[in-house]
Amino acid sequence: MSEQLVSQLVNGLLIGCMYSLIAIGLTLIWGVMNIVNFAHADFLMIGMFTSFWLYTLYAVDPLYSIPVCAVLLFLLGWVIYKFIVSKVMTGPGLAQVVVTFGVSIFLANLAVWLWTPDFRMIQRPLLHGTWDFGAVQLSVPKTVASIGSVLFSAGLFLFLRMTKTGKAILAVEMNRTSALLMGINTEKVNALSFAIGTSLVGVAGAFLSMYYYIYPQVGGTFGLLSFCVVALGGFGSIEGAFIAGILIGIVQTLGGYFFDPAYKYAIVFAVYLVTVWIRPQGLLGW
Amino acid sequence: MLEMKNASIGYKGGVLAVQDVSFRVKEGEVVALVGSNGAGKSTILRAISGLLRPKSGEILLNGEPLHTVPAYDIVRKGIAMVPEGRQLFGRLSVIDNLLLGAYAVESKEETEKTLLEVLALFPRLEERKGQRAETLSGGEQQQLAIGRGLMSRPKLLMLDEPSLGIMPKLVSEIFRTVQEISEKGVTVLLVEQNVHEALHIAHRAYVLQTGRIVLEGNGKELLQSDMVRQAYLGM
Amino acid sequence: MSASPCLEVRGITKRFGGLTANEDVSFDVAEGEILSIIGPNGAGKSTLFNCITGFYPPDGGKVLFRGKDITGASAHKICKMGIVRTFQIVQVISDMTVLENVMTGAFLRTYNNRQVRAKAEEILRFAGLYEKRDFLGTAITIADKKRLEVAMALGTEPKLLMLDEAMAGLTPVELKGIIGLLRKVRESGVTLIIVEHVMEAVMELSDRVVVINSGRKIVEGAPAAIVRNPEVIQAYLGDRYHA
Amino acid sequence: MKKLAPWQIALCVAALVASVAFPLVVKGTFPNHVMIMVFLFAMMGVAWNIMGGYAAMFSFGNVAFFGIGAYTSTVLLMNYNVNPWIGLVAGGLLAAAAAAAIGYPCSNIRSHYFSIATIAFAEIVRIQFNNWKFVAAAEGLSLPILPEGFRNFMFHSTKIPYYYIILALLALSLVVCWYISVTRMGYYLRAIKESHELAKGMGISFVRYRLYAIMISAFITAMAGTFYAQYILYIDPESVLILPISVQCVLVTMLGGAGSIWGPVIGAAILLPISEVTRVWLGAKGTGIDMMIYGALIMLISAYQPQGVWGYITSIGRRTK
Repeated sequence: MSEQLVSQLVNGLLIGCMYSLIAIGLTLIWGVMNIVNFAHADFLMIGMFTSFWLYTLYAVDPLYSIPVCAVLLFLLGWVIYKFIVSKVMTGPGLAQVVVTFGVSIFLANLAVWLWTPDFRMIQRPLLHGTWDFGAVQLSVPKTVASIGSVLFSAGLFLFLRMTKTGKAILAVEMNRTSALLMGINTEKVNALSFAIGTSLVGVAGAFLSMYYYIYPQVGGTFGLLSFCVVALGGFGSIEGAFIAGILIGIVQTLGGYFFDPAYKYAIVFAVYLVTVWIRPQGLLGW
Repeated sequence: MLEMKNASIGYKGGVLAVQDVSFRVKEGEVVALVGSNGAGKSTILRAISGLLRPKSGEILLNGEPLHTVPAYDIVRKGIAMVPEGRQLFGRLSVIDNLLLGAYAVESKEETEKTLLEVLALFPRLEERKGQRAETLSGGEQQQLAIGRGLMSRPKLLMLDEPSLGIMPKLVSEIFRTVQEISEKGVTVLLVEQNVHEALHIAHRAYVLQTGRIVLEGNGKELLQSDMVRQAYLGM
Repeated sequence: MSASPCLEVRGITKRFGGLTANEDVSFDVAEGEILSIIGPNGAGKSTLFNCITGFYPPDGGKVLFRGKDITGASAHKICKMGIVRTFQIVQVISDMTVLENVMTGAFLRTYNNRQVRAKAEEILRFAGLYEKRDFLGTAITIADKKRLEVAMALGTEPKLLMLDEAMAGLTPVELKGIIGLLRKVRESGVTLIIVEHVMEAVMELSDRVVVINSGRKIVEGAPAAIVRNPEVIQAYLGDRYHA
Repeated sequence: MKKLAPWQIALCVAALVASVAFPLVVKGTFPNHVMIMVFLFAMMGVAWNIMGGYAAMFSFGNVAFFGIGAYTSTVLLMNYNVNPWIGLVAGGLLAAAAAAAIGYPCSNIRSHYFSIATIAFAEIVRIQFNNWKFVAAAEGLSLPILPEGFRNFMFHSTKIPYYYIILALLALSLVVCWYISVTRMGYYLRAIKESHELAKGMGISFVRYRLYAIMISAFITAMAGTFYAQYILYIDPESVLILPISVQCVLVTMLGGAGSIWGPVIGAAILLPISEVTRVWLGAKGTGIDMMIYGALIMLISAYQPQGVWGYITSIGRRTK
């Protein structure tokens, strides 16, 4: 293997970890509520801007913004669920599909209105530069962000498997009626899952702000890719989303390397189409 | 203990599934609701467990209204339901299913004690503790569903069609278990299509037909009644 | 009765993973006959139904319809050939009226709207649902839904009608009604296979009964002989037929 | 199909008369432009409704057909001097062919997986056009200026002919949609929407009817694309191949009421004026406040009036009966 290929693979792995963290929140929301949250990546954008303004106004490094983003986006998610999404839970299917589009358009343009459509960047984050491993050079912020993503993903996984609340969330996901009969307040579980999902994507935003451009429409591409990740992994499957995220990161960089960088996303989408053609329920779906 | 008074229950936008039904369950009894498919038996259980709300009439538990309690709090009132078709958490382990049954129980020690009791009642579940619920056989799944219901230490256990989809031989075993549970002091409300078996173990029974109670009485007496014999036992 | 059977089922086997739902099931259905399939829940009756009607491909064995091999053909093609089925859980199209539901079935044989409507109305009269033709599919009683299912199936002009528990959960009066309807269907020249739990209906309607237990056929014969068969009593009927 | 109530017929006739008379009464380019956009998106909503409303295939990729329509007629006109009217049909056919090519392998993909697949498809098309030298990639194509006239499908001095052309195209789409709903295909699509199992059991090939629905939807959407190209006279991937256009198709249908013939028309009549007017009044400075209001409206309508406006009107009709 050429050195370049190895470094492409590593890069794909790193960006893939970010995709995983973004997508597990989305798949959690879908699994519990059966709702595709089209505004998911706009919460990512809000996380990035939160981190940016904390840095610009109060000189707080993105690394320290992570808990702030987590809490802020948790609250935002809770509010959006309570006042908007919960209203369509018993409504017609199409309203469930469309409502989050409204949220998405609203949030993205709120950002345009407040902060203009300009591209920004955090100039000198605490973590910068590269680590040199001979053939492979690792960008420090990217690597830390990816390791952080894996940790947060693992955290969610353990939370769901090990805690009583986590198991209640899984129970609602598998059988809402039975969960009610067990005494689980399913409405609360919905709100909690939505808030956890947005909180995780907020954390991803803080990580991403260390090395990525920050602008109101940044959600666009990330949103499309995270849908692909979730669907590829199988809607509702946390493990599936995690694996598919890394897979898509690698497909994207290798596709760009072997073919044309301009087509890297097209290749990702094509891989999705071929996968669901063969396996209509995604990789780990049921 | 439990009383339903002149309740009419229907699904959203649909016709009434149950009309003007009244019945009571006394402490320590096994009461069976029997009747054909679509007669409204399951609807009654769903209303008691809060999944449906009666359009009129009331449901009382020890004299207090139950039909205003949210569904997720019913179990905290001491009522557990074993739903039709078992409705397990398929991708969770047997033990996780049981522990979720005790979700409403605050005390950890109590839950552990109950768990041991339930596993003693169903030794098969002990053997399969770590397995995913969906991999169990039909009979084992029904045992798990009943076990999960018992985990909340209910005073009243409601069973919806426990014999549905179970091998004939296991059916009598299930009914024996129900009797055992009753002997331990748990009141049982049973909905069954298997009229014969249900009437055998029930102290009292109500016969439903198209949403109304048409007959009530002692289980063994009903078994001898001409109407039941004709309509449900095909004799 | 014509010489060649309407349906021949030859050694049907179907597995799901490690579970064998049907093993080597064989039987014939003669033209114009009413055959009942009985057996305990989970014995594999519905799987057998699905294998015959093309919903599952069988893992082994053959299905011949009027001498033609239809094994593994897709469900809609089998329907077009003249085998139509109903479902265990009543399925009607909820945002259509009763008439439109039957019309949907009747569109199988012709595009012509007027003909389809006329035929659907005729079938509704036949099935005793004409007065309820403008009700929504969801707004009628269970008994009427079961009739509607039969009417929808008749719309496709079947030669063989297969009913999956069409009589479960009906009151004795409703049951009499639907038994009468099925008799009329048979008189109009349609062969019937019914999967049923309601023994009175089975006894009254069927010419022959096939008993399935844990995926295998254990016995077949005339209804009167079946209920006295010790194997059947043990596996299925239990002591309720001792009397 | 249920017969229309007299008040509904009256409403339709009134709407028709009003739309024909509108440009004769209201002068000025802006109102006419708004109405043209209303009809354009109503037409795309009608097309979407055939898939989404009747057969419950929620596509978020219809913009691909729109783009194919716009590009086909334009490329034919620029490179081969083909009359745009022929281009209109050619674009429709090409889009239908693309729909069949992508729809056939996707015929087993359901619900959300299908929705995401349509997005993936549309994105692949967008990326391809963005990098395709033959269609000038991201630069886009400016249509050659031809003499004004109906024959050339091009008018420079007035918008009124465009107005009547798109009105006619919308009327045509409505007739197609109505025709589908009263014939076998409409019945079959509704059966498929209810349950795949039921449909199969009644002899309905759901692969085939789903495919028909996608192809017809693609054809109509592509015609809308050609119209757009002839109307704006400039196309590039960022204006005719982006996700928000797909979303708009869904929104007008959902707002007006999916599965009803008039739903998309009503939805477009409400949504497009709001978005065009807010754009002109508030959006000139690029502040995003126009789209913010738009997003908030979508949010509130789906949360608090999810049956759509048509559902609301018919429920009033039922209550007053």
